[in-house]
Amino acid sequence: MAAMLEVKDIHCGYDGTPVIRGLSLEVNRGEIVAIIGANGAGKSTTMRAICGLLHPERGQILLEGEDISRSPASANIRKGLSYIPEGRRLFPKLTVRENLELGAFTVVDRKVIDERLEEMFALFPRLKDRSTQTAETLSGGEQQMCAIARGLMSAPKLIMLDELSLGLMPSLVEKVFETVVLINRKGITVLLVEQMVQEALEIANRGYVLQTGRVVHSGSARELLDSDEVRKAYMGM
Amino acid sequence: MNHFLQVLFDGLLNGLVYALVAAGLSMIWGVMDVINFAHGEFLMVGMYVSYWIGFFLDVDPLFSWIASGAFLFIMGAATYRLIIRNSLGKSAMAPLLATFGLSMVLKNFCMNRFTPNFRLLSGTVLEGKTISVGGAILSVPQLATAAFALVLLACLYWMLKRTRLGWAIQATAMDSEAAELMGIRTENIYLLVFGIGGACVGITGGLMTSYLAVYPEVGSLFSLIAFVVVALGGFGSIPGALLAAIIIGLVESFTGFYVAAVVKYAAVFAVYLAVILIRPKGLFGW
Amino acid sequence: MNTKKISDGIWYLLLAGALVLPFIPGGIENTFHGHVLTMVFLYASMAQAWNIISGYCGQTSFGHAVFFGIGAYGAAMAVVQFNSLPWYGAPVGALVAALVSIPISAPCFRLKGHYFAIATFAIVEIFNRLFMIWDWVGGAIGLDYPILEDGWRNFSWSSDKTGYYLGALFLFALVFGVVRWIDSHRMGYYLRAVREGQETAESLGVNSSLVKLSAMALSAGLAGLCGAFFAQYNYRVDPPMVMSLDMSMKFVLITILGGLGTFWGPLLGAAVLIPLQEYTRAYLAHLGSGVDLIIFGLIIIYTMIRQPTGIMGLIRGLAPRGRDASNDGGDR
Amino acid sequence: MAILTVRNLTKSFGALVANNDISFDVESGTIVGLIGPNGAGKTTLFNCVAGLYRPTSGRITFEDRDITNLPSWRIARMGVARTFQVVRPLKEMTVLENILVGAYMRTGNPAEAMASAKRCMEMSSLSHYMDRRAGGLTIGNKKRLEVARALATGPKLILLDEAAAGLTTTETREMVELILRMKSEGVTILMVEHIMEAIMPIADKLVVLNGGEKIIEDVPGVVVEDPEVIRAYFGEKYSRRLRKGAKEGNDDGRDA
Amino acid sequence: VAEDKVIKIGALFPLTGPSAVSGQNCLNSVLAAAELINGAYEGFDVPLAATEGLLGGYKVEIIKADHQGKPDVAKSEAERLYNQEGVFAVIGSYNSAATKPASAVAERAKKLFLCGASSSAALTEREYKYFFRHAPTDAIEATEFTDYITYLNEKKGAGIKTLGLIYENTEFGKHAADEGKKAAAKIGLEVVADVPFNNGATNLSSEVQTLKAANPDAVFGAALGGDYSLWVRTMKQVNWLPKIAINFCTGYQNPAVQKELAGDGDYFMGGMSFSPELAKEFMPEALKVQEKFYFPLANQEFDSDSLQEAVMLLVLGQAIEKAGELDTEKVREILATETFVSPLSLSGEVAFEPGGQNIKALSVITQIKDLKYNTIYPEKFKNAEPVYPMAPWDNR
Ligand SMILES: Nc1ncnc2c1ncn2[C@@H]1O[C@H](COP(=O)(O)OP(=O)(O)OP(=O)(O)O)[C@@H](O)[C@H]1O
Ligand SMILES: Nc1ncnc2c1ncn2[C@@H]1O[C@H](COP(=O)(O)OP(=O)(O)OP(=O)(O)O)[C@@H](O)[C@H]1O
Ligand SMILES: [Mg+2]
Ligand SMILES: [Mg+2]
Repeated sequence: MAAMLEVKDIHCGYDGTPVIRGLSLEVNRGEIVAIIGANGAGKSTTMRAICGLLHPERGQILLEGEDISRSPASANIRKGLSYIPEGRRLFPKLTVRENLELGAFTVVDRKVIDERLEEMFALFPRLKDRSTQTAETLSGGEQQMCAIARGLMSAPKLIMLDELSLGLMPSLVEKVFETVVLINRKGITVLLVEQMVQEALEIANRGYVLQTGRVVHSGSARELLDSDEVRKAYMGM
Repeated sequence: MNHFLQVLFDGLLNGLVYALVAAGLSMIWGVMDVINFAHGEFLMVGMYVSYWIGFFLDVDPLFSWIASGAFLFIMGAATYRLIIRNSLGKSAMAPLLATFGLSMVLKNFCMNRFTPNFRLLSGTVLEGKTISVGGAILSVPQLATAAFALVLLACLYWMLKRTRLGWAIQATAMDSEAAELMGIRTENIYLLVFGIGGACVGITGGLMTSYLAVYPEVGSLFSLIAFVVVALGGFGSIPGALLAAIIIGLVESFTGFYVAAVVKYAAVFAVYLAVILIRPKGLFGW
Repeated sequence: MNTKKISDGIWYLLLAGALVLPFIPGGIENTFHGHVLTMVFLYASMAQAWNIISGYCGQTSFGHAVFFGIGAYGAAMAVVQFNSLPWYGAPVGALVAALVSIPISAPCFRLKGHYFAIATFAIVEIFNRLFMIWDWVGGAIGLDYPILEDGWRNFSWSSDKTGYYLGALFLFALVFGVVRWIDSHRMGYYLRAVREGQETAESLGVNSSLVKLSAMALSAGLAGLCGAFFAQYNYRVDPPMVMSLDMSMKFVLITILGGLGTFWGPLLGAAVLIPLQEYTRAYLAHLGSGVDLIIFGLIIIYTMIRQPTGIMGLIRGLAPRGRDASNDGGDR
Repeated sequence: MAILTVRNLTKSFGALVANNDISFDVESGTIVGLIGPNGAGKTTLFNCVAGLYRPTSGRITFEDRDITNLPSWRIARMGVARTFQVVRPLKEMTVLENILVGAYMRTGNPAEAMASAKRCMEMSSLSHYMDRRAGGLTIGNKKRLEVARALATGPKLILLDEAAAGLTTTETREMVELILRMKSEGVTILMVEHIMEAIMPIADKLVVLNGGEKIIEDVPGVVVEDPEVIRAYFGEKYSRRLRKGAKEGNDDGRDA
Repeated sequence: VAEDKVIKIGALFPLTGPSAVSGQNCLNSVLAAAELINGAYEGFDVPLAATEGLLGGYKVEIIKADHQGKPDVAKSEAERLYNQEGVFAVIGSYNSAATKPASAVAERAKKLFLCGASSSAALTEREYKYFFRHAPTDAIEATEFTDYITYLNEKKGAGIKTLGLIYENTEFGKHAADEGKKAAAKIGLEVVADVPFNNGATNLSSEVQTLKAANPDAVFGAALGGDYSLWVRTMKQVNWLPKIAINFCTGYQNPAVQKELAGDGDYFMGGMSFSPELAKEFMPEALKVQEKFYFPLANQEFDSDSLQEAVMLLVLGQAIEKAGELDTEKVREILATETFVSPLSLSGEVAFEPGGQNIKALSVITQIKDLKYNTIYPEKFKNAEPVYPMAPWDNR
């Protein structure tokens, strides 16, 4: 079976400074794949390239066999991608509820939107309490929850999560990773970037290790967890 | 006190025209945080379009505003594509100065092509018609423009608040990248916003030819007032622009009559400053 | 590091050349290029004065025509109304400009981004219109200099520009000297810190209101001095000449074209824009009305699209490549 | 001796009370950790102490001087430095220049400022990036820059808001070392952190906030055991792991 | 073609900017005069027409310069013309505000500066030696206006007692209004409304409302084209008119503006020193020159302002001929002392008093009707009876 997402030897950067230099990876349907790496390794850049916020200078990105390396992010979202960016990027002046509704912008049916809203509120009850507050006044953690919920509102096939755990309290981190597993059980493929290597690899099927814009290790999550190199470099052991 | 009534109506009518001029600017400013410095020149171009159509084809401004609106829609969109998109995000002042350059080009192009002569359409349907309300005399062309202003502003407001497109525009205004991630085609939104901004001012210009002379410098004062209206109203806010424009119109006509005509704009700018210092983001600003 | 020193060296060499120029026959005297060079240094000084508050401190002011104008009126009032010398009027004008700038800008500093810009537009318009009806300063009719004896005493020359040129050069040295000093001391860092993030700067002990106000007063005072020079040079002052948005735009355009917030940017901008403006007007006007201004506008658009960091950005864009290479070498 | 005292601090935003009647002390020369669920009001508290927000009521004193309503730059000058949770580099300035701004607080002399900035830069291992534009740094380096810049002001008390968030475990270790070095130089530290590996081993005392109220203030060992904290903050699984400590290779919790 | 056989003359006008319309007309007029001088043309009773060039074959070359309506630009362009282009004299500069510093340059450098249309009386009160101006000053025009009012009051029992002034608040408008007020005071006309406005107006309703409220018998106006048509239309809109309205130059004089006002401009009056109607009778040569030289360049008729610039070039040409050489001092001496024949001037001749004012300067008052400028005062030039008071708006 063909991979859901295939990244073939992409190169990209900002203003001529190369960041990603020849990166390839693939994500199969139904998997959870984790990308790990040091700060500045290019994890976020990879994600941005996949979802179309940034176009690679060379290489190909295939979503279900279709080349999406040149299409804008909005088009990719409509094809079933969803990206929850680093730094949340909520609409600061809109309420939590409005933010969530915008997450389902591609959905026209009002009823579907309402159903999904309820699902999200069930997942994150705290958001329900805050649903009329504007996003800018949420605490860091609340904002993160709102961002996840917003990303799920479009009912994507593949969801990409960038540093979900950033700034979350321990019990929430746990909860969020549980949520990821839950999402995945529903049939949504997950590609995630994490600093919490241990936690990420615990839920992932496979993982890639990035270093200065290239994949230096890849394999099943267990392999990586057991690899001395990975443990030394990223888990401080 | 029939002077009072007259002055009041003059102020209101003028204010509505200012609101119409400012609406397009406000949208562009609100959505993209770009000041279109060539806004006044857009108005001037709109007036020329309508003037030439009236002059050669004998079409009344009452109808030719459609053409000038369409023309300016295209011009606005083209300005976005060719100028704004390339200067956006490079430095805060780049789009403003680029459009300043554009304003120089447009003004002097018209100067060069159409001569600096004042051109006034004569024999238009509404020309010289007036109606009298309680002793005050109102000019019908201005009244028509004002009525148009109200309708157009209402449409814009409805579009922004009640339609999916409006939602998309607002989201894009707040964070374009995040909007893109919601599946909103932000590139098209920008294009559209600049087009709509252009169309608004094109329509205004088109209608204004029925009572105002066209010449290459006609836009300068209007654009200055439009800046002030938008800033006073709070950028991106249509009701804000409307209220601010009416305030400006009234200040202008009341100081013009009761104090001295020569200080009326000084008063307008001073009132703007006074308000903005109390409410730094304008009357309806966030 | 080194590249910076070398490029500064080039600049100082050029300036030394500029200083000996008037002593070469045909260097300045009565020539058109003498006029253009004088204007280059005047406008470079103006732009640099503006650069203090708008470039270094990030408060883009479109209101500097007001301060420029007050300085101009200072000199002109001294000469025309009080039959005195510009040497008294100019400093008084500059001081008044600096003082006026404080109450004006203090409330405006609460405004952000374009709101600040538009408020400063409004201030220019208010001053313009008030000076237009203020009879004591000549109102709409303006102030015209009588014909004075040539020389430094009156700071007025009729057939030789050398005096004006040296005056402009001195003004330039003064303004650039002040900025150079600021740039390398605490004030310079504080200005830029306030530009990059006011709250952050305050968390580092920067009293941002004081920093902004003092930068504004300094900037306004220096702009006022430039205005005084302008009045002396043109024998006339009226509000549209010195207190107009057009004048304000010149401050802005020159600096941005050269490189906002950079030390040499204003000189570069003036050195490109002023000759361009003078020569296109002088030699392209025959193409029909406004062609020079159309070309001017196109250049502005082009710059903003292709090189919004100005000419300094262009130069820097070339330099780092060299530096990176040497860095890589050093690492090994 | 308490260098910082917070007494009955309340801060509300409209109807929402972000800090409710909070009191605690920070002893000179110690590391105090401020933890609590997301939205508990930790950043708000920091902002009140640093002068960015005006408290609704209550009193904050620093070295026995009332700083409750002072502007933030004055508080900074008295010796309270802070970092921001959402990093705020002075983007267009280089790393060195960023730190210099802090260094200039204590001296107007360029040479002295440069010397002290360089020292702070080395301490936070940023020397390699000296001439880089701060805006282009990675999150990790930006976090370090926040700390270095605050350090350059020569503070007596430093407020660190999630200085380790977003860092890899290895990087977190480096950050912890940096914090300990600061402590050894006599700087008092009040830090907010969600990464327990970064805070538990070094904190002398933890203050736990929940829903804007202080629920407990004690040494880490006690806090970890506190059922209310576990329920509100750590979660069962996590606190189990915490209690086990980092001494064992903890590959037991792996499921999926 | 010998390069030396050229006399360079600078033409410094506002070719761009707010007064560019007039500036371009002025330039064209100077160009037309230069053509007349340079070629040999039969059948023109104009000095210098029949001969080719000056001083036996020297061609006049016009060096154009644009001051954009800005005094500082005017000053530096004047310097460039004298120093860089080496012009013998400069003609200009329409806006008095620009003429002032530009002519100061000339005076300091002891070069000739000839001014056609700038009307500020201050220009010739400076006692300059090298400055000569053709146009009647605002003071002369204002006196003529009040003379006319006296005439109406005495001869026709018009009973004009009150005066309103509406003028752009620029150096032109302010000067004109000041002179208007002075002249009014002399004949005991009471000023009941004094309304300066900001030029480039987009709406004049408060201004007109102020006038209407004061309801003066007579109004003096000073406004450029766009403002002028807006003023007239606004008066129509509020349905008010004074008994008479007399204008200082510009807007009123511009046939293009009048054409677009399409009859709404009728019955207004203004000071003029040229109109086709006037020319037909008193200056037929001007019409011929217009037909042959000006029309092809400008595609329109002369107006008072532009024609005077041409006159100044012709006067300068005559002075150069008389001097017999290109010597500034000699030419200046001749300009200052002699009287020149000038078929393109209403008075037929030109002579300058110390300070440079043309003592023969003459203007008439015209009233426009059906796009015709009929001369109504003084008696000598009169070709129509005035319509007095102006026909009310609803009766046209
Ligand atoms: N907008 C940008 N402009 C210029 N350079 C950038 C930009 N964004 C990222 N970079 C650079 O690209 C490189 C990779 O950044 P990226 O954000 O992809 O790293 P990351 O692996 O996600 O790191 P982190 O864990 O810190 O998020 C870094 O060196 C960074 O400095
Ligand atoms: N400016 C503000 N206006 C309104 N509400 C605010 C504002 N700032 C914070 N809040 C609210 O105050 C509460 C506390 O926020 P705070 O940022 O202090 O939390 P925190 O403890 O730092 O959380 P986190 O660990 O997620 O950063 C939150 O519920 C937040 O929504
Ligand atoms: Mg990242
Ligand atoms: Mg926080």
